[in-house]
Amino acid sequence: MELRKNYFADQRKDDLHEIGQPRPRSDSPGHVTGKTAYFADRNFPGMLHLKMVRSPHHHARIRSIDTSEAEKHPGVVNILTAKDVPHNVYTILILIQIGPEDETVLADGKVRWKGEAVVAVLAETERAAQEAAAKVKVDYEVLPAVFDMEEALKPGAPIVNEYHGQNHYLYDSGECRKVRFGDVEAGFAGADHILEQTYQSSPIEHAPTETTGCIVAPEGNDRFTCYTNTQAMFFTLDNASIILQMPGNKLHFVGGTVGGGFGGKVDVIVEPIAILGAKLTGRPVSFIYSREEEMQISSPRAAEKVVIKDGVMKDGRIVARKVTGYTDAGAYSRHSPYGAQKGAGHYPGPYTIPNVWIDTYCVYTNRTPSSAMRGFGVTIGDFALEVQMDKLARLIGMDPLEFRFVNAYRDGDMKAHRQPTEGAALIECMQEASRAANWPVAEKYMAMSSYAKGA
Amino acid sequence: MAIRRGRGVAAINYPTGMNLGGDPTQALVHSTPTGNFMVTLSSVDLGQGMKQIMAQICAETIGVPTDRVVVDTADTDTGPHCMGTFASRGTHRAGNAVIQAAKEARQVMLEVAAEELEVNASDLETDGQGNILVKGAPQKSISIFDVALSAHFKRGRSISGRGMFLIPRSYPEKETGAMKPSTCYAHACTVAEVEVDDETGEVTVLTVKNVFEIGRALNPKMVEQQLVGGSWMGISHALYETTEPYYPNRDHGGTDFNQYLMPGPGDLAETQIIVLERPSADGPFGAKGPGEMCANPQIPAVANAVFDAVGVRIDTLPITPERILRALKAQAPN
Amino acid sequence: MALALQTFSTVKDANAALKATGTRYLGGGTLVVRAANEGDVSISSFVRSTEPSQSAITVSGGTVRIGASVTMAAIARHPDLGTLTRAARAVGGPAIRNMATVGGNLFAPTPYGDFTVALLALDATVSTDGGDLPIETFLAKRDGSHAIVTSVGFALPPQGGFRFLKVSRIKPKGISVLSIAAVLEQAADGTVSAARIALGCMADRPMRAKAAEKALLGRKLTSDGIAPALAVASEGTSPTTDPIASAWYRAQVLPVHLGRLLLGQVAGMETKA
Amino acid sequence: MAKVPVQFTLNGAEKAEFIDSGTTLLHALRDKIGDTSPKGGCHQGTCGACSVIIDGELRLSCLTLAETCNGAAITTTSGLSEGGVLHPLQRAFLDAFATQCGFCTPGMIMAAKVLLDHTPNPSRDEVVEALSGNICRCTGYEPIIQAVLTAARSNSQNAA
Repeated sequence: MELRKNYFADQRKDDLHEIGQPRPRSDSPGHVTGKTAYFADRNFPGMLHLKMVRSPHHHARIRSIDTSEAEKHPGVVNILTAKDVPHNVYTILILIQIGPEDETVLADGKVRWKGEAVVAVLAETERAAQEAAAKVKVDYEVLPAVFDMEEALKPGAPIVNEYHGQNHYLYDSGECRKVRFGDVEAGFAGADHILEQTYQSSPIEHAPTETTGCIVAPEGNDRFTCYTNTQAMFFTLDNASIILQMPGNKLHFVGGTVGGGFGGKVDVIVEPIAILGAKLTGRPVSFIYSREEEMQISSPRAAEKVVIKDGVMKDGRIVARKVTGYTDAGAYSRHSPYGAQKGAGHYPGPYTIPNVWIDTYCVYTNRTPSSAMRGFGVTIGDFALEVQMDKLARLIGMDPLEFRFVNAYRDGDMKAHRQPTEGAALIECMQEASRAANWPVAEKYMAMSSYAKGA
Repeated sequence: MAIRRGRGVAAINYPTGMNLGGDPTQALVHSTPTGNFMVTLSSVDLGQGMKQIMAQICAETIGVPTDRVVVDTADTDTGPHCMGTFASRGTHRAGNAVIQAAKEARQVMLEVAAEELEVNASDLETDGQGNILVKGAPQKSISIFDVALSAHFKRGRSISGRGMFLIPRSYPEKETGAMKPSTCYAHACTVAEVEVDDETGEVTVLTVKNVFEIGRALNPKMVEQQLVGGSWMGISHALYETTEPYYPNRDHGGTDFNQYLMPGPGDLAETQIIVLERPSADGPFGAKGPGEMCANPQIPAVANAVFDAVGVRIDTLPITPERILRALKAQAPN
Repeated sequence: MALALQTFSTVKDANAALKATGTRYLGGGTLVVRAANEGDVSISSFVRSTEPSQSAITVSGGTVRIGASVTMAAIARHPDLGTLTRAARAVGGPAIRNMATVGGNLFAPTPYGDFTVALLALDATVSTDGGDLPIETFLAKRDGSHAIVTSVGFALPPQGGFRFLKVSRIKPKGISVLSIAAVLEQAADGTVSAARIALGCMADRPMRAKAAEKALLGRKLTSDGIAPALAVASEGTSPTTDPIASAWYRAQVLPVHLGRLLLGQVAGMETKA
Repeated sequence: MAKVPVQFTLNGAEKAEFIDSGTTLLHALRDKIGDTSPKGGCHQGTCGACSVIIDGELRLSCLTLAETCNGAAITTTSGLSEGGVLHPLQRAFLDAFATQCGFCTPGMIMAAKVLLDHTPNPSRDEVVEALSGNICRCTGYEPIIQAVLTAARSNSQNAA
């Protein structure tokens, strides 16, 4: 890595003692000796293992659940269904007043994605829990499922999630989060070229080497300690408190040493049910995702569809940009309404465009609920924006890097979401990339600065 | 068979934090009797090294070497609230809270030192090595070790501080979308160079040259860790990763590390990392959040490089050999 | 039923134990222990045999016999089996190769079983307590086979006469897009006098590319010479679709990779050695 | 449930336990013996986090039944540093900033140790091959490869 101290030297003092120093990480000696304690590096006497019975169907009504054979299985201590969960219908962003509650801890009457948790089995060993789980009988009536976002948004599509009533999240602004800036149609009308393109992604897994999980131990005083690899301690504690209808002072969360997260461990999935298991049995409970569960059951990064329509002038100026973004939330909201909204705030990218129209939708389909991941709400949008930029440059016969200089935002430029640009550095990054990659651009671009024009 | 070469560029920015939800983190700092400092948090270290960075931030602020700071996190019985580790917020939000707490503790520390040295606290400075000196008269000094002992056993003072950093929630305006989604932005530009096998659609990323502007590299080696790993993940996203390879068809989702594809150690691009620092107005020592954005620009840069190489646009991620081959076959045969 | 391991000193006794329901033969563990870990409750007992002959490699008079318990790593480092190093190293990473056995590989479902593709091209004989079977017959019947495989035997191909290629997305260790093994004999003028070509991932188990084999006879290994073979390479295949690649893709690139293998254009390929 | 005896040496120390038949070595080490340095990242043999060295060979403890290790000599990452002095590989991983979350690190170090035990001066390709069964999601592998190459160099210098 090379630090280029010549840029922005006037804005920075480099006289610090500890900051800017490549100090060795205090946790590394534990990592290299195998002594770092992750949540699962604990073993409590009498610890039970929790295994989920999961839906084999993408969308189905549950006619009945029969746990009688499973209960008799040797080693089984308890079996939990929806009726055992005090506040079974929840949504995690309720903590910041983003509702409605739309997801079940354990399925109640219906499953909305293949892999949805239906019954929790608590047993003396993992093996006994697996065997008993195989003996739980669930009678399903399979329902039509919808996987394609366009299909889901059509009238008459199967309704994925009745708590929403339609297959998209309803913002206070309506069916989508909107950004309106300038007059996009006038911009298109005056443009030399129009280019409309569609970009698509599919779900992406965080794939941390340590799977999601927790171990819950009763403290013996009606308090429960939850050793967890959550990325957000109080967020998880507070949601568990709501789901379990237990005061927060009964819950004690210990974590902070995590084997990789990347956004995959903020969904509050394993902790509430494990605490409930510990509460009902009085014994420590371990609930750790298998790798298969981590890959297909834990929330992935959402699939997105992004439609970008641009008006561009022959001289390289983008004069109008309309973006319609669709986030495939899967069957439940989790963090997706936030991500789609974050996307609205991110478009049209780091460029100054006078006329902008953004609509971002959070769409429900019968697939694994998606959620946050590294670059949430932005990563796929950036893919779409920056491929579009390449196409626009080629459309008008301009060098793709120079084309970005023409449109790059600078301090003081008004963004589409009506915040003035501060602290911009896109131009300098591109100048340095031009040098590093031996990708020359015209001298006037190398002379540009992110500082406000005329400043 | 033809191996065809191309290059592509992408430039991006990235918002720090989750302003649209409201974004608080708290921290507590106190000294031990011998002048070591405890930072108490409920923030989570995912492996990115938050504990180390918080220690360096506290040390810088108090004026002691980093190894005299211990970070205690994340226990909800002891650590004050943190929203969580996501949205590139950890260093920025928790770092600001630690600075505030450390400043308050430092002030008490200087007051105790002032009493011991019989000077005004405002006349004192730290040397970063664990000593407090009188400005302009450095021979008049006291060690932080002695100050802490005095505070605990002689003067009955608690060298401690509370820190709170809150970005109030921004509510998007319904019709215009006016909002403040971030307080500061990191930036990046990547140039990727690829080879594409036009008979199989296989892509080899030869080089990625990444320039990142991250506000301030609080620990350059740890920044490098993030950026190198992130650059790898960006390439991985571009060419390999999906839990639903035939999306929106739900079949054939991978269930293990053999089926869920990520570049192996034999697939690595030659990776260059260049870092610029334009300090953010509200970041701890100017830092922004580099953890997420470092994995973004490689994706479009690789996509654009593939086009440059073989003249087909793959607008669907991941850019698999199959998608490239289908597009090549769909091209006019001439 | 809790899991259990039963160890026997002879294949005969192990075979007898395998008659009980819920039993699975334990080779290197890479398939059956994994299945049990993943919650396959149909497995209640692992059975293994420690009969020494299953761990032996013998090479004599141009004939090779490899015990079923021999690992991929043992094959890869055996001084007389240099021909097979590439195929043995195509399986897993280093740890897997220290565990995965020849016997297990014969049962590995697509896209695994790359070493078996090599054995199929070598026209190996698969031996069990109950007798010997040509590998092609064995593979066709393997789903119903309960007899423990004791060894595989084959004639060492002539110098430079064996070629192997595994195509994967991830390097150096990835599972197969496809794998190809070929045993070729060439006359003095370079024309192919005998050919056996085996394919992995082009069906639910390794298969022979017989049309391509036939089309190679009497042809030289040049672009023009192999063209008829490539044109029929996909005959009889029903490639698998999985997270790695679709059937369409596998079918499209099979002739490409077969052509490269036949022309010696594969990186690191030793066509002489 | 039938308990069976297992006896082996772990990092040079004799260990004897009664375990449930069919228990994997990974569970036996972590839950019975208390050596949690091998990690359970997949229990499928696809991540390498549970890698240990058995009689000089790299093996996956998640797919190895403990009973099959009777009489074996087992090495784990927790046994590499002696008297508080880090093994050269551990030192090199620290110096190269080759750990982030650390979960893959013990397995990586096992894979690297076996390589260096057999090939003291490996090429980059040999290092890549040796690490190929171990997944890292944080680092992009390059710092790990560099750490192993550095450890090899420091070994050969010490030997010279």
